Amino acid sequence: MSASDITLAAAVAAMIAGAAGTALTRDVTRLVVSLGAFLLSVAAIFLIVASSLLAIAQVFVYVGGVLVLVLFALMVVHRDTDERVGLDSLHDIGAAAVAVAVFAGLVALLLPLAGTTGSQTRALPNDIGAFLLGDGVVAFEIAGVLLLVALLAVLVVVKGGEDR
Amino acid sequence: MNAMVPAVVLTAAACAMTGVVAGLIADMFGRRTMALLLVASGLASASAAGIWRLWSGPSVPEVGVFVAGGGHTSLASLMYALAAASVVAGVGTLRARERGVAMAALVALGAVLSHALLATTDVMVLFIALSGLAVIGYALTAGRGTERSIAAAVRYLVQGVIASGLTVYGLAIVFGLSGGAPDLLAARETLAQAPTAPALAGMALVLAALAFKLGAFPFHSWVPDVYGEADRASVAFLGSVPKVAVVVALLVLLRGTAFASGGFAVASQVVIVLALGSLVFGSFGMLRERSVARLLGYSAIAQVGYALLGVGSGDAGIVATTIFVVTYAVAVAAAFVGLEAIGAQDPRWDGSLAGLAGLGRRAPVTAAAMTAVIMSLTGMPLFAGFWGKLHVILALVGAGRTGVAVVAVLAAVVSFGGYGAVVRAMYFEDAAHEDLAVRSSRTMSGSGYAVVVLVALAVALVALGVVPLVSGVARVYAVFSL
Amino acid sequence: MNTAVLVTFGLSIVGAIAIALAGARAVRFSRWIALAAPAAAAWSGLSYLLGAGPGGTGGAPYIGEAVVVSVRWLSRADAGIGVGLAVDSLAAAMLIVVGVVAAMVVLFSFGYMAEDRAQARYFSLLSLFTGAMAALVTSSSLVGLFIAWEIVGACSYLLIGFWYTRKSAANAAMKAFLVTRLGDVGLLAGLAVLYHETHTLDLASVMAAVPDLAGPTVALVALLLFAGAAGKSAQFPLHVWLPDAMEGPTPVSALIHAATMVAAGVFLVARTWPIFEAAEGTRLLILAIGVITAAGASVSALLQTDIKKVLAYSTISQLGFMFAALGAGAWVAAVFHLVTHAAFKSLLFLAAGSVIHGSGTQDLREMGGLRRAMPVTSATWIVGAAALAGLPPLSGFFSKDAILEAVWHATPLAGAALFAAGAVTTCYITRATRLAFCGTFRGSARPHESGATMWLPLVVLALGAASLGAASGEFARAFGGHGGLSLPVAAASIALAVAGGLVGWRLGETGARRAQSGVAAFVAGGWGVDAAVVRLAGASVVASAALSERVDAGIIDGAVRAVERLAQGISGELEGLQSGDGRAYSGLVAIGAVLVVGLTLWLGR
Amino acid sequence: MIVVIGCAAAFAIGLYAVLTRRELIAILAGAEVMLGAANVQLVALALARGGDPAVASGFSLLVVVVAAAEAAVGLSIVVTAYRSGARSRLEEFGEVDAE
Repeated sequence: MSASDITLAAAVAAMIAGAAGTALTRDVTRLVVSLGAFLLSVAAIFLIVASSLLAIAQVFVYVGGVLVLVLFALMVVHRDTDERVGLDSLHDIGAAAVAVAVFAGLVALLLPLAGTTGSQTRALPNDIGAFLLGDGVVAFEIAGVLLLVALLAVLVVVKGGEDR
Repeated sequence: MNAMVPAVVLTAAACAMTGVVAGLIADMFGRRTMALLLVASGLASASAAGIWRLWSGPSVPEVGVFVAGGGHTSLASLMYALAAASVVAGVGTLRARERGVAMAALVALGAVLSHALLATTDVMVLFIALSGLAVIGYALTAGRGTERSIAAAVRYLVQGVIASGLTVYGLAIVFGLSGGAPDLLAARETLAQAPTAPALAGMALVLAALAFKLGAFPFHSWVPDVYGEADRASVAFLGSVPKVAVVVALLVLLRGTAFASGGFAVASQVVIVLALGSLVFGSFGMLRERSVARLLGYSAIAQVGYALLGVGSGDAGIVATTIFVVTYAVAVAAAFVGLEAIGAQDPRWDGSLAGLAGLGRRAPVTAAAMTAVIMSLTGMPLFAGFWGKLHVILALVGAGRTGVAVVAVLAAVVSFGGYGAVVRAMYFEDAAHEDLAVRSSRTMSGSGYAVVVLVALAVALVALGVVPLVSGVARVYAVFSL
Repeated sequence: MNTAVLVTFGLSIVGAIAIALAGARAVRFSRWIALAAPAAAAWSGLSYLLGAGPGGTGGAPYIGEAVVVSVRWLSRADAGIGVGLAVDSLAAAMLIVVGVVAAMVVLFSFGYMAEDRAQARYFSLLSLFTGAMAALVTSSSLVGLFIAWEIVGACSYLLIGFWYTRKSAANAAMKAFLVTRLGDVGLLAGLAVLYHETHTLDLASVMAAVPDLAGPTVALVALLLFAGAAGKSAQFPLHVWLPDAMEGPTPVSALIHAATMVAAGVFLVARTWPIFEAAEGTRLLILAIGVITAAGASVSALLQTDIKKVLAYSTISQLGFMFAALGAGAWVAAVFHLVTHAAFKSLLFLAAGSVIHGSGTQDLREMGGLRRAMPVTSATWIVGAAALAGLPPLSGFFSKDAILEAVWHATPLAGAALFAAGAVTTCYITRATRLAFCGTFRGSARPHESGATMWLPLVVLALGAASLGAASGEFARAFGGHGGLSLPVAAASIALAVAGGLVGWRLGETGARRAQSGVAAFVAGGWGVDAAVVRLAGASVVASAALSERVDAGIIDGAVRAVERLAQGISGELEGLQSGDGRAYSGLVAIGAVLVVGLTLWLGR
Repeated sequence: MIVVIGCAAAFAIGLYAVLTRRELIAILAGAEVMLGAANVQLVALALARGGDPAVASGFSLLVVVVAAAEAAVGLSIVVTAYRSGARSRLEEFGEVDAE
């Protein structure tokens, strides 16, 4: 087992732990920390298997953007309560069954595929840029449209709430 | 590079985007009506661009990221036209909202995304367009700003994020199995040789994502919700344009790409199962509904069932599905434009069936046009919807699925109860309160936009229903065949 | 080429639109437009018959010649379905019937509807109906026929509910719509099966393919087509809508619910005769249903006090005669009876309309003595009544005897029942005639004769009702079969008619004397010299009428209600899925996805 | 191999969170977990099947952007919903019957 394998295993373990924390914790702060851990370990996996650019984007967009947003939203929603806010779940066997079925199904289907050897090279930022402005330009452009959509959508949603 | 994106796609999208930008600028100067009309005219010129392309000669299908040309061009034109119709019809409502222009802009961008979705074989484009349309759906629902509409948006959002997660996973599988090639057309060989079970699972997840977007059973829960609570003019867009795009995308994916090869024959059976569930659930759901918009939501579930039946019935189903979805899209857009018109003429209308009572006398033009629209949705001969249903049923029979066709016919019979209730309320029931003077004085300015659009769409439905009797279906609908 | 047919459609659609656009104010002028389409229809039929000459069709029920126009729908050759128009002898005969009756009805309506504010809608719909009916009879493919079939149904629905502010009219319209749709589902299924088996719905190609079809398939197709025909033509047990349909204006009843649309079922069977010829079992069922309908409805007609209801049940009964003939294999006789029935029944309806117009009531018990106040109406009514009763030498005699003879030879039992039904026919029409036109007036208004636009159509139709029998020879030559009369059958039917007439006369008298005393007393009150006959007849009449009433109300309406409840119940059960709980919805999405993947993998294993 | 199992596990956990959490923000956090896991899977599978790393990374980058945009809109809806009635739990957004 090489060093990179061990790092990868650690990152994956951190990812699962972060996910579990996000799903199960009853404490707001822990939720944010767990989600952050999850997102960072995803970035770490990206860094190890695919590309540094992707990892940086993940850190910037998620940890820098989404996580702050989540925190912000939590503060707005819970600003008027003094005591530590609790989060609870409606644990039920049906949801657990669905989740277990999804997990089992995915592992059963995908594990055989993972054994095949793939390319071990990682993508350079230049290559990604060349792809996005080359063969992937349509998707890239449409992602631009989507960002405009998201901007307008936020405006509409927030104002819609105020209009009342 | 440009060769892969046919010029017509760019032209149309550029027209629509220009309209959006112009509209947003006009909004900054406080010219809201003008801004809305600018957005609409951008969409109209996008539609015209497609028509002009058709006019200027026989189109050769070009295959690339977009499978454009022929039927796709005319379908795109139709989608832009319907989006324009929804914006124009909503002028009265939208200009009263502070972010009305942004909502109209979302409709226009939704048309662009639908256009992208319409003919793509690229999983990246597929994913981004689907997500964008979902975001537009949430925003337009919440944008009405009532407590109920926000609650509906929240419910829709929670379902949507699950669907979104499943979509990415499905695409991950498909993309991985096709050796990291985003274009499913190019990946035909690779995907066909990939292990069957994971490939099928990936396809099933993509199928489920599209079915969710269509509101097919059992992914239907958001449909009556959103149809009932969002602005009526917004639903005129949400219920029609993305539906055309997704149904055609489904056709392209299942019949034109890697999924069309041998191992994927099960897809049509799965689609038929979903279709039957939708038909039964939607048709019966209509019977108990007392809100017209929600009733049309259940009707949408049932109608998606017919579209999926067409998708599931082999090669003959391609033309049938296209014809069906075109006629349905026009009819459902017209129906919600009609509700917008009724609401604008009588702001006190609570959206219930009972509130329609006596409409035949109060607003004869609106009621007559609405009746034509409902008849088309029902599938009565002489109206466009008839041809759609007829072709789907013939395609089913042609594919040897006579039993399914019988169920489809029976479901149609059940749905008569629901559609009949609307017509019945308008003509055969007396209004509880008849104070016409008050009513007319309270009529919102701007109801004229909706009425004009409604009449235009209703005339189109009748024309599409009658003309084929004279000219033969082939000539009229050939424009829309893929 | 028969371009007059095309002209008919053009005039019909243009006329409908023009009248509707002209609106209420211009209707005194624009209603003349509504005469154009019927005239063109009649002319196109007539010109074909004169041009081709009787005998030119070689006796086939459908031939592909004289195709007016034909287009194909789908470009794909194998899935192509043609839709087109073709005129042959059968279509021409129907065109003449439709055209003449429609023209007379429109003319009659000038006076009858003069006071109505919604005349424009009325004449516009009549115009549209005429065109659709012409399309129905001339369509060269079953798809075209089905479309026209639905359009005439829609017109019928709209005209029954013409006075939609009346709750009863709105309900009757809805009932007619739903019950006939029930049959239409059968028809559509029949077309689907045919298409599946033959890959075409072109009449000519379908008929050519019939001999190659398997026996059970043919039987199934025939059964399904018959279901459609039975719905449209109000055959037991789908007859329940027709009496209610009398809520529409009376001229509409004459045109749609007596002469043309309700006869479309008979026409459909005749048009697709090779299928029925090959399906012997189905024909037996048709015979049984026809006889049951003919006998049951004639008995029901005996007890009605509403003049239009008498005629409605009479129509159901006469359609039963036609179906009995079809069941016995005598489609030519059925079609001939269709033609004569169109003449005398539309005459009777219009005369009833004139009576209602002149006396201000529909209730037979409030009429009486109208022959003095309304001489033209009563004279023409009596011609129509005699034709219905089958008295020689009027048209009904020839057509009914042809049916009786055919059925008698096919199944004596059914023949006997039909003979009895014939006797009851005379009985009820005599009773109604006596109640309305003899004795003294019992109502409150001042009866008066109707204007010229109303009695002129009566006279024209009376001439037809009287003389069409002469065409029986021509008819037989055109379509095959023999036109002669069988003496024993004719003698028996005349004797029965006279006997029935005598009983009816008595019933009419007692009914007149005890006008207000209720149905049972009304019949039971028939004491007199021939009390025994009347009482026997009366008791069985009351019993069977009560039975048919119970069948209607209990079984059929009950079944309709049960289906409705079932649908609502299923709807309620499914509503559980739409609970309004956001969590349940998202759970459904996740479970749905798992199930879809599971199903896909299972199917693709 | 370990990545495949890890992603499947994280995805299932995220799904469970979405299905069982009561607080809307926690539901959205669960959705982010689902999307993140699926995105890692996307890259990992494509690379395992010999895909071009640049293409896979580009696709994955777009997924990141799209998911973030969706999250922003989702959070704005949650905040708006809270402001419109101090409701922040899914069960508080039940459907009110029309009548």
